[in-house]
Formats: sequence, structure tokens, C-alpha cells
Amino acid sequence: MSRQAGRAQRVVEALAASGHYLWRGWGSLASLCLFLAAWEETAQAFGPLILPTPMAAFATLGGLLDDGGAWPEIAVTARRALAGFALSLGVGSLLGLAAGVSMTASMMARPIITVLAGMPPIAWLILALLWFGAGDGTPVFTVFIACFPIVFVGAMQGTRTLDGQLREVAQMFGLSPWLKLTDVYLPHVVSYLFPAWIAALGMSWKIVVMAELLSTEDGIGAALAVSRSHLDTAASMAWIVALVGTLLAIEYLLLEPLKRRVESWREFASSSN
Amino acid sequence: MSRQAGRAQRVVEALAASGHYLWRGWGSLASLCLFLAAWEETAQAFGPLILPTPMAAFATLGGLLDDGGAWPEIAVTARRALAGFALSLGVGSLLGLAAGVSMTASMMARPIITVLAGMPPIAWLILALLWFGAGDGTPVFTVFIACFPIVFVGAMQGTRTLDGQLREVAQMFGLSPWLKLTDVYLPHVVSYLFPAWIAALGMSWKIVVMAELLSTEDGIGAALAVSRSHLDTAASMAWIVALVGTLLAIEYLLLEPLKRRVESWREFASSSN
Amino acid sequence: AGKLPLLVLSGPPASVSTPLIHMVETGALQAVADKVEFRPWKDPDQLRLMALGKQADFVAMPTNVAANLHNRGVPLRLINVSTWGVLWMVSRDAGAKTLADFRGKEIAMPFRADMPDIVFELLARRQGLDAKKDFKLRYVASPLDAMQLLVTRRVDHALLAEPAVSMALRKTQSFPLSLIAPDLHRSVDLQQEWGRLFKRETRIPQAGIVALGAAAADPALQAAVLAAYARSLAWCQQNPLQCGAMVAKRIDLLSPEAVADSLAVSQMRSLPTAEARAELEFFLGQLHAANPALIGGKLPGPAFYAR
Amino acid sequence: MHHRFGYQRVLEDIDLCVQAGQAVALVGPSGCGKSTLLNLAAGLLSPWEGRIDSSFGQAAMMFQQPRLLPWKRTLDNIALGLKARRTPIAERQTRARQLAHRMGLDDDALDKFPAALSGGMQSRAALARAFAVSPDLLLLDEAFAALDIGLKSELYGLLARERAAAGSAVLMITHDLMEALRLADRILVMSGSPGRIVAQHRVATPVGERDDAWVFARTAEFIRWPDIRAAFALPPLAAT
Amino acid sequence: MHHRFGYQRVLEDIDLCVQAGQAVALVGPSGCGKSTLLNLAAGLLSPWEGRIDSSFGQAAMMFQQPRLLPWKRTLDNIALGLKARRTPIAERQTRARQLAHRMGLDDDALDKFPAALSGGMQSRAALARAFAVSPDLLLLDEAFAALDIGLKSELYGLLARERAAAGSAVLMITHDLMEALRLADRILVMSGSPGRIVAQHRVATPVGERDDAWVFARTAEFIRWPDIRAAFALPPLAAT
Ligand SMILES: Nc1ncnc2c1ncn2[C@@H]1O[C@H](COP(=O)(O)OP(=O)(O)OP(=O)(O)O)[C@@H](O)[C@H]1O
Ligand SMILES: Nc1ncnc2c1ncn2[C@@H]1O[C@H](COP(=O)(O)OP(=O)(O)OP(=O)(O)O)[C@@H](O)[C@H]1O
Ligand SMILES: [Mg+2]
Ligand SMILES: [Mg+2]
Repeated sequence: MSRQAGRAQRVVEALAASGHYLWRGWGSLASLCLFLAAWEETAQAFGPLILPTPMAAFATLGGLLDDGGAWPEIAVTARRALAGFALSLGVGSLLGLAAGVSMTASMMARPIITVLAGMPPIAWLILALLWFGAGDGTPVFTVFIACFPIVFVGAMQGTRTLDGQLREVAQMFGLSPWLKLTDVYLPHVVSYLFPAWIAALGMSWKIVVMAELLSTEDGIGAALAVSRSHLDTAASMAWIVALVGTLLAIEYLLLEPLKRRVESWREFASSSN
Repeated sequence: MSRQAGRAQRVVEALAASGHYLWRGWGSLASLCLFLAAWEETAQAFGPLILPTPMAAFATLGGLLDDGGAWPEIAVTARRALAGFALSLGVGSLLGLAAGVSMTASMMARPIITVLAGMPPIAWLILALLWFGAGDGTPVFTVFIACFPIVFVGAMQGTRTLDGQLREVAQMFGLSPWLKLTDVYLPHVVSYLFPAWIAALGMSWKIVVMAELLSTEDGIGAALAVSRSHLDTAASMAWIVALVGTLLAIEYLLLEPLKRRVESWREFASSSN
Repeated sequence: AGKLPLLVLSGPPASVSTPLIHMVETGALQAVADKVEFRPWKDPDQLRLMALGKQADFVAMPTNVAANLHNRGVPLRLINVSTWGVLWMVSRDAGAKTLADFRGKEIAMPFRADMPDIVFELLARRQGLDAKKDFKLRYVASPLDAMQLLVTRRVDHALLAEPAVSMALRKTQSFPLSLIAPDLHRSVDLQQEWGRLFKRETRIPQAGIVALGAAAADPALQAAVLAAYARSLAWCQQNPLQCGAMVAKRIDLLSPEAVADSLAVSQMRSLPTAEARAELEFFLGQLHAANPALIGGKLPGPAFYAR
Repeated sequence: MHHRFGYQRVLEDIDLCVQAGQAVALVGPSGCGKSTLLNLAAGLLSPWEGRIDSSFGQAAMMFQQPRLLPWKRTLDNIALGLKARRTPIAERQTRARQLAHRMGLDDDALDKFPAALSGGMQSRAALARAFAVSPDLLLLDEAFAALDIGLKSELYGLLARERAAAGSAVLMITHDLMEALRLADRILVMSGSPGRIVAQHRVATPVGERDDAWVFARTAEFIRWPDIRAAFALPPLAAT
Repeated sequence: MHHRFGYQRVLEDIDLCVQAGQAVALVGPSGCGKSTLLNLAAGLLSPWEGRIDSSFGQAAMMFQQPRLLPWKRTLDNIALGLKARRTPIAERQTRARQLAHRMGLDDDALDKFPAALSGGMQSRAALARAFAVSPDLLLLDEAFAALDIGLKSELYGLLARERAAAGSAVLMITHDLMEALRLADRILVMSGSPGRIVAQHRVATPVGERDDAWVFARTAEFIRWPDIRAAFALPPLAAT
């Protein structure tokens, strides 16, 4: 078959995959609707003081967005969460890869990771405030500390589980360390990194709010603190919806397409040979 | 070679592995000591009002343990954390496996998981209080909700990445669903589950403290709240040390040996063939 | 001394900070500093940082916390006691008159082992009750959670401090005079109980202003702040609504009406430490007897009190 | 029957029937679709067009790659099919061990994980796994390719005995015409792109009577047929 | 040189020297340690006792299993060694493509992921990957086992031409004596447990002059030697 046909085939495959993706998007939407229905149900049962209905929350959020007051808060929070996430992702993936390659490094790192993973953010808060002040630094640091162990452990395990046979191939053909990383380790490790990244992304979103609640004056967390102190449950839920909505957007616009791209070889490699 | 020799070989292998493990235990200890040194350094720099020295914290903890007041709190917290962890581990692993097998189920589950992962615990707290009251229920639930997505995503990814060729072998030899699970899926999936479990275990430990801080009267979290409000930093750090110590104990006595056992085939399978 | 380039005031989101905010808003300290700022603190961590980092010169805080910090070696002086009565029971039951009326009831209590909890315990013991056995205390993490439990009818009674009381009553439209039957009531006044049971004045020296760092050694500056604080407090008590608006602008957590309501009922009076010392020592002594950790293990020495 | 992957036609007009007890060998150039056909026969793929009827009870397959479960020791890998049939553990281990011994795998090898076996040992383990369930239909995909001549001849004998004992039908893929001639009752020749069956050959001589000389002679003859040469893209012979 | 895995002796008293440009074939029963020896020669294992000297520049190996990177399309897999040598992308793709075409892999196959290739295609891709770097020492572990006769003879030709062009030495493992006789200058016979070299055989006839008839005749002769029969555990011939 000619080279053109090969390219045509790739296009067909990609289209088929996208079609599949979109089709299944309905499944995702359906499940979100189910979630909203459960929320509605609970809200009806308990009354608006405890849990406002989705409608009320969305309406309040609409109001907040319309008068422009919500955008900056959302942007600030998203900025902090993404910064902390990106940091933990970069540092965690790299150190995890390094620890996965060397058994000694991994044994040395493990207890520290456990300590970091299990240390409640409250223990860090004062140090973070001291080091980074009341600006972005503290929430970013808090997010970083919370997400780092998750990413690290994933990367380490991924590296450790690389097939020894492929490692030998890399050695045999004299791949440079950089090529080994990009062409041999990473493609395998990403399949471990992705669940870790997804978990860390969710984590960063929720931790940033906790940190903002405690330490800053702006962002969704601070706004949440205000609406909570006014016992304004509709506004509280509106902020939470804004938060989760941003997270969903980031995940489905950023992480999911990336994942599908990087892992596409699995799709085409799944049928029997 | 005779069957006895085969057994002898297994013993030799196991001994060698344990020796290795113990030897590397020193590495872990060394890194913990490094951590303590860093703590000491920081404490010296900032003074006891911000961060007491490790000595002071350990001494306070010793006092608390001696007069018997600390054990019940530690036990309560460990019980709650372990309960929430075990729950998320069971439910998350099972549902994740199920979602990994069916593409539709995974697409349906994903956004819900994202929502759960990103929803700040504060949003749940009031509902949890309503549903579970002030006892163990609330912290256990909070821990469950926080850890579940991590475990779920790991299990799902593990299931999805099982080699299609092995799946065909299972089909060919007519393995029952149960056998497929235990002999084909699980041995592969655990390598994804372990990092998720480690992350979730750390998570459960820190979340239980947050939940106790907010909702209950006993446990390490409550004790921490009191010592914080009394500005008693030595006691605060003592409680945190107790918390992290328990976590380390659980991880190295429970999770790590389990992991080494279940993944032993990788060790013996690593050299070239 | 010359004029300071920057003077930082700080306080929690509570009644005691109200005059501080007014001082900043009206430029009451123009004479002593070029720039005056207000920075709220929300939790003990931020307070610890301020105590250490010289990030603030004058900080409003509960008197027991001030004593605690002093005992932990922070160089500070308490220059006045301004908050004398902010603790109330809030209840769904209009009839309760003394703590004994809550016997056997469930009460939401913010901050376990903190000052309100200890005061409650002291008062209960004084009337022959055991706080642990005769009441069902439900500890929560913050006044907010207590309010939430009250409003959502999960508990019927709570011990709250102003302005949380006013916030809760406003939220349920129980205050000041609602057309429909009020839902929640401002019930037993703990200050009254204190006076009645200990046979003293009906007030408790709960919070005041602390001078930190360089300000702790500058009596002239302390005097200036003290005077301005008294003037601002007086203005606020006369113009509660305007004052409330000022505060709410700086502290989102509070609403103007609640601040105004709170000003109307709280016992706020700026007494220099020298005048309040006897009462304060009695109060700290009581706390020390109940739980020494609350004030850092011992009664503060004379260096704690500004002259 | 037709089949395709994506939009690539792999098999076309395949009409193939394997009778009980019969041994059919499938030869053809690499990539012509033999393994695909075997997968279809095993029910691991479903045909794009056409259908597959099977009246065989148990089928077992040895794949082209060994596909042993890396986390099971060799013995447990061989016993996998027996485990699926709920054979008690002692019995299945004994049977697996005996079978493995007959294939030249010693206890030491049975106690190793597959990754520590040599290539030939892995394929013997995979073969033993397929033999262990005494299938009615045995599907072999280049079962003997990784073995040396000594082992091959031993395993040919083993296969013949197993077939005689269990009466199993065999559908085997091989690149070795001698092997096909030695073992099969019928030889099918496939050609590629898309794969189709281009020639059939019945071997009438009973398996027992096919000795080395017979096999050499028939192979030399077989390889001169024009359609076989065409299928394997061998240069046509100079006219004699 | 000796080697062992754990406490199992695998190789004993191996003394082997491959000269530049020479082709050495290694035959022996399955599991005797041939692949281990190759791994040692490649430097992927270090010997338990003894040492390995190499004056070859670049070595390339084709493993017994194809070991293609599953996340790279076939073309990129073949070009891997060239990528490691920083060959520009256009050039390495062209070279890989040409080589692959000569091995009968079309563009369609080159565009697939390895899992979608047939077994023979995978081993051809692995072979092409090893050829692509024009190594000084080529280590082949049963390179032609999964190929049909047509392809085999084509690739024999290709190997001969490449050897002639680059002057590479070849150390190859095979189970096919005919293949060994056709391609090698020297044939080493190993026997197992622990593996040692039991016989050596020099083939004097130049590669170009070894035609089918010659190979058949020499194989038939070769296989009658008692030490070869012993190594492969073939039954001794009845005395003639
Ligand atoms: N999963 C798959 N996806 C796409 N194409 C495939 C897949 N599996 C096989 N093919 C293609 O189908 C064709 C036939 O493959 P098959 O494995 O049946 O060949 P084969 O006859 O077994 O060859 P060999 O002798 O080399 O094993 C090949 O062109 C191959 O690329
Ligand atoms: N990683 C390993 N760990 C332990 N033993 C191993 C390992 N690799 C190989 N062996 C053992 O070493 C011996 C020789 O293996 P090797 O792969 O070298 O055989 P081989 O001659 O290549 O056989 P084949 O022709 O079947 O490929 C075998 O008994 C095998 O079980
Ligand atoms: Mg095939
Ligand atoms: Mg081998």
C-alpha cells in the first residue's frame, strides 16, 4: 500500500477514535446529570438551609458571574491550583523517575514520601506562611506538598515496572540517557503517571480551597469562607460549583486529550494479532 | 534438578530478597534522620514558638504516652483512618476494575470521579454530619470520599492496560470471571493499585485529622486543635509525630511486605532471558 | 519619638477589632504614623506569626491568648481591656434564664478547651453542675459550625460570642424584632452569670489590645493608640450602622447589620490595663486553676501589664 | 468467510473445514493471514463477513508468541487450563508436571517464572499448556519453530500419541514444509494480500509410515510445484 | 568463561573468539545457554567468571523475541538505532524504509504499531532494526525461525550482501542446521546443563558456492555425526 494510503489510514483511525470519544461524551454527560439529580433529591429532602438545589446554586453562580465579581476569584484560584499542580507534576515525575531507576534512591525516598503524604497541611501552614507570606506562595506550596507524593509514587512505580527486555534493547542500541527517557521510559511510565496526575489534579483543586480558606483574602476559598460565615448556602454551593466546573474544564480540555494522544498506541494495539 | 533443590532455590531467593530488604532498610532510616536534621535546623532558625525542635516534640510525646492520655486518641484516629482507607480501597478497587473492563462504564464514571476528587471536604462536612452524626461516621466518610477517587482511577487504569494477548489467553482457556480476576487481572492491576494505595493511605491519615479537627471531640485531630488553640507548639508537633509515626508503622508493617510479596515475580523476572 | 513610617494594627474578625478598623478608616493615628494599616488574623497560626515576625505593632486578642504568648517569651504588653461581655447562650427556648436551665440539653460549643468552654465550665461548677455530665456538649471547630448547626436545627442551643450571635439571629430573622415569631433567642448572658455567681461585677475581661515589638517599649505610642481606640469605640457605639458598614468593608466575614447589633448589646469599654488589672488577674487566675495550658502554664508577671 | 482489520482486507473467500481427528496444516508466506484465521477459528475474533460453525467441545490454542502469564511459575502456567476446569490442585500439578517432563522441562524450570526460561522452554511450556486440557481441537501457531531438531522429533512423536489417545483434531500453522508433510493429513497453502487458500494437498500415507527419507523426498517434490513456488514468491525453476 | 543465574550453572568453560568479518553459527539444544552466551557477548550480562574482550565498534543484536517498542510505529522502531546515533530524521526514515522494503515490509506495515503486525513481520522488523545500524558485530538469535521458506532464502541473500558490504562479523544462533551450513564460516555445537561447546566445524566452501544440493548433502552428513546426535539427544544410528 502506498504512503498516501498509510496516511489516509491514520486519518481514518483518528476520526474513528474521535467519533468514539464524542459518542462516549454523552455517557459522561448522562452521568453528570445523574449526579445533579441526586443532588436535587438530597436538597429537596433537607431544605435550602442545609443544601440548596442545583438550580439555586447555578442561578447564584450566574449572578456572580454576570456582575463580574466571580471571574477574578476563579482565575486566582485556578492560577494557584495549576501552579501547584504543575510544580508537583514536574518535580514529582522527575524525582519519581529517578527514584524508580535506582533501588537505593527509592528506598531512601519512600519514608520521606510517606511523611509528606501523611502530614496534615495544617502542620505546614505556619511554615508556608512564614516562607511565602500571604500571597500566592502559601496555597501553591500547600498544593505542591499535597500532590507531590501522589505523582512521585506513580512515577516511581511506573519506572520500576518497565519491562527489562525493553531496557536491554535501549542499552543494546546505545540510546543516550535522554532518548532512553523520552523513547523508552516515558511512554511506559505515562500510563502510571496519568492516574496519578488525575488524582493530583483533583487534589490540587480541593487543597487550594482549604489553603485559601485559612490563609488568603482572595480566591474561591476566601469567597467560600465569606459565604459560609453569612450562612449563605446558595452562594457557598455556587462557589463550589464554580470550583468543580473549572476542574472539569481543565481535565477534559487539557488532561484527557493529552492522555488520549499519548496512549493512542494502546487503542490500535488492543485487537488480537 | 530435583523438587527439593527447587524448594531450596526458592528459600535462597527469599532469603536473598529479605537480606536486601533489611540492608536497604538502613537507607530508609538514614533518610528519616536527614529529615529530622532538616527539621532541627528549621526549628533552630525560627524558635520554638513557630517550630519546636524534634527533641522537644519527642519529649512531649513521650510524656503524653507515659501518662497514658495519648494511646486512646491515637487508637481512635488510627481506627477511623484505617476504616476509611479500607472502605475506599475495597470499593475503589472493585468499581475501578469494573470500570476498566467496560469502556462505557469508565466514561460514565470519569466525571463523577473528577467531581468527587475535586470537591473540598468542607462541602461534604455538613452532609456527613447530618448523615453520620458526631461519631466515627463523619471522619470515616470524609476519608472514604477523599481516597476513593485515587484508588478508583488507579484500578481503572490498571485494568485498561492489561495486555490484550493475556486477555485472549484467559478467554481461550475458558477462565471463569472469578479466575480471570484473581489470576489475570489482579496480578497486573496491583502494580497500578500499589501507588494508589500508598497515596490513599497517606491521604487517609491526613484527612482524618482534618475531619477530626472540624467535627469531633476525640482523636489526634481534636487534640491537635486544642494544642493549637493553646499555642502549645511542642504538643502540636508531638501529636503530628504520633500521627506520622503510626502511618509509617502501618505502611512498613502492612503495605510494604504485602507489596513485596505480591510483586515478587518482578524481582526474579528482571534479568535478561 | 519621631513619626513612624508604618503602623500596623491587627485583630480577629470580632467585636474587639471594630474600633481598630474605625481608627484606620478615619486616620485617627495620623499624628503618630504616616501610614496605618489593618490586617486581620483568622487563626492561631497567623497570630503566632505576627507575634514573632513583628508584622504588627498592635494586635487585638483575647486576654488569655495574650497571657499565653507572654508566657512563651514573646515581648508584649497588654495596654487595655476593651471587651467585657460578648458571650451568650443562643437558644431556641425563650424561657431559659440561667445555665441550670440547660441541664441535660445538647449545647453546641465552639473551640474545645478554649476560653468560652472554660468559662462555661467555671460557671457551671459554681452552681453545682458538672459541665461534662450535666450537659451534652457538642464541640465544633468554629462559631460558624455552631451557627450552622443552630440554623439548620441540628442543635437547639449554642454558646456563642458576638458578633456570631448577631449573625445567627439576623440570618434567621430573629432579631431585632421580626414580624414572625422569632426562631432563636439571645438567651443567658454569661457575663451576668459571672457577676451573680462570683459576686463580682457583671463583666469578664475577655479581650484587649497588645503592643508588640518596638511598640511594647514605647509608652507614648501606646497612649496615643489607647486614646484613639477609646474615641473610636465611643463613635462606633453612637453610630453603629456606619461603623458596621466600615467593618464589613474590611472584613467580608461580617455583615454591617450584625456588627451594629453586636455593638448595641456587647459590653465594650476601653479600660487601661492598670484599671482592669485586678479583675483581669482574678479572671486569669480562674482560668489557670481550670486549665493552666490556656494561659501558657502560669500567671503572667508584672511585665505583662502596661503601666 | 472474509475478515478485515480497519479497512485492510486480510482474508477473503476462506472456506475451510476441519473434521474431528483430522490434522490440517496451514502453510503460507509471512503476513498472509494464517494467525488471523486461527484466531477466527478459536473464536477470539469474529469474522467481518461469513460465519464459523464449530461442533468441537474444548479447543486449545498455542499462540505464536508464548504468552505465558509472567506472574505465575511455569508449572502453574501449564496447569492454567486445568485450573479453569476446576481440576483439584494436586491432580492438576501432577498432570502438568508429567506433561512438562515429557517435553523436556525439568522441575527446576517448572519452578521458574517464565521470564527466566529460554525461548524454547517458553514455547514448550505454552505447548504443554495447550496439551494439558486434552482438547478436541488443537490450534498450533508455529509450535515447533523455536525448538532444536532433537526436541522437534520427540515432540512430533508426543503430538502423534496425544492425537491418537484423545482423537483431537489439529489445525496447525507452520513454515516448515517437512513438518507439515510429516504431521498433517491435509495441507492448505495460503497466499497473501488478501489471504486466500490457493492449493490443497492430501497426504494419504499414514503418519506412522512417514520416515525421514519419505519426508525428504516429498518435500523436495512439493517445493517444485509452481503454485507453491508462486505462493512463497520463490523464483520459478528453470524449465527442465 | 563461566556464568550462572542464582546458583544454577548455565555456562561452563566457554572459550569463543569471533574474528572480524567471520560468521559463526551456534547450534545446540533448547535451554543450553545459547541466548545467555549471546547476551554476554553483547555486554548485557557480565560473566560470573572470566572475561569478554571486544574490539568491535558497534554491535547490534536481534533478540529471540522481537522486542519492538510497542508505542512506536514499525518504521520508528526500525530507525531506533539510527536515532540513537543522531541520524537526521529524514535520512533515518528513508534508510529504515528502504531496508524494510527489501525485507518485504510494505508502507502499510511500517505505519502500524508492532502489536498489529504478524509474527513474521515483527521478527523482520527486529532484524531490520539490527541491520539498520550497519554493525561491526551482528548478533542474531534465531532470526529466521518465524519466516517462510521464500522469505528465508531472500533474507539469506540480504544478509550475505550486507556482510560483504559492511564486513560485519556475525554470531548467530539457529536450530536449523541447513541454515547454519548455508551461512556460517564456523559452526559451534553446544550441549546443555551446564552449557559448553562440544564440537566445532569449519565450513571451507565460500558462501556463494553453497547451493541447495550442497546444503542438503552436507546436512544429511552432519546430522549423522555421533557428537551432534549426542548433543541433540537424537537416538544413535543403527550401525551400518
Ligand atoms: N490487530 C491487527 N490490527 C491490524 N492489522 C492486523 C492485526 N493483526 C494482524 N494484522 C494484519 O493482518 C495481516 C495478517 O496477519 P497474520 O498475523 O494473520 O499473519 P500470519 O499469516 O500469521 O503471518 P506470520 O507467518 O508472519 O505470523 C498482516 O498484514 C497484519 O499486519
Ligand atoms: N534470567 C534468568 N534467570 C534465571 N535463569 C535463566 C535466566 N535466563 C535464562 N536462564 C536459564 O539459563 C538456561 C539457558 O537459557 P538460554 O536462554 O541461554 O537458553 P537457549 O540456549 O537460548 O535456549 P533456546 O534455544 O530455547 O532459546 C536455561 O536453563 C534458563 O532457564
Ligand atoms: Mg502468525
Ligand atoms: Mg534462546
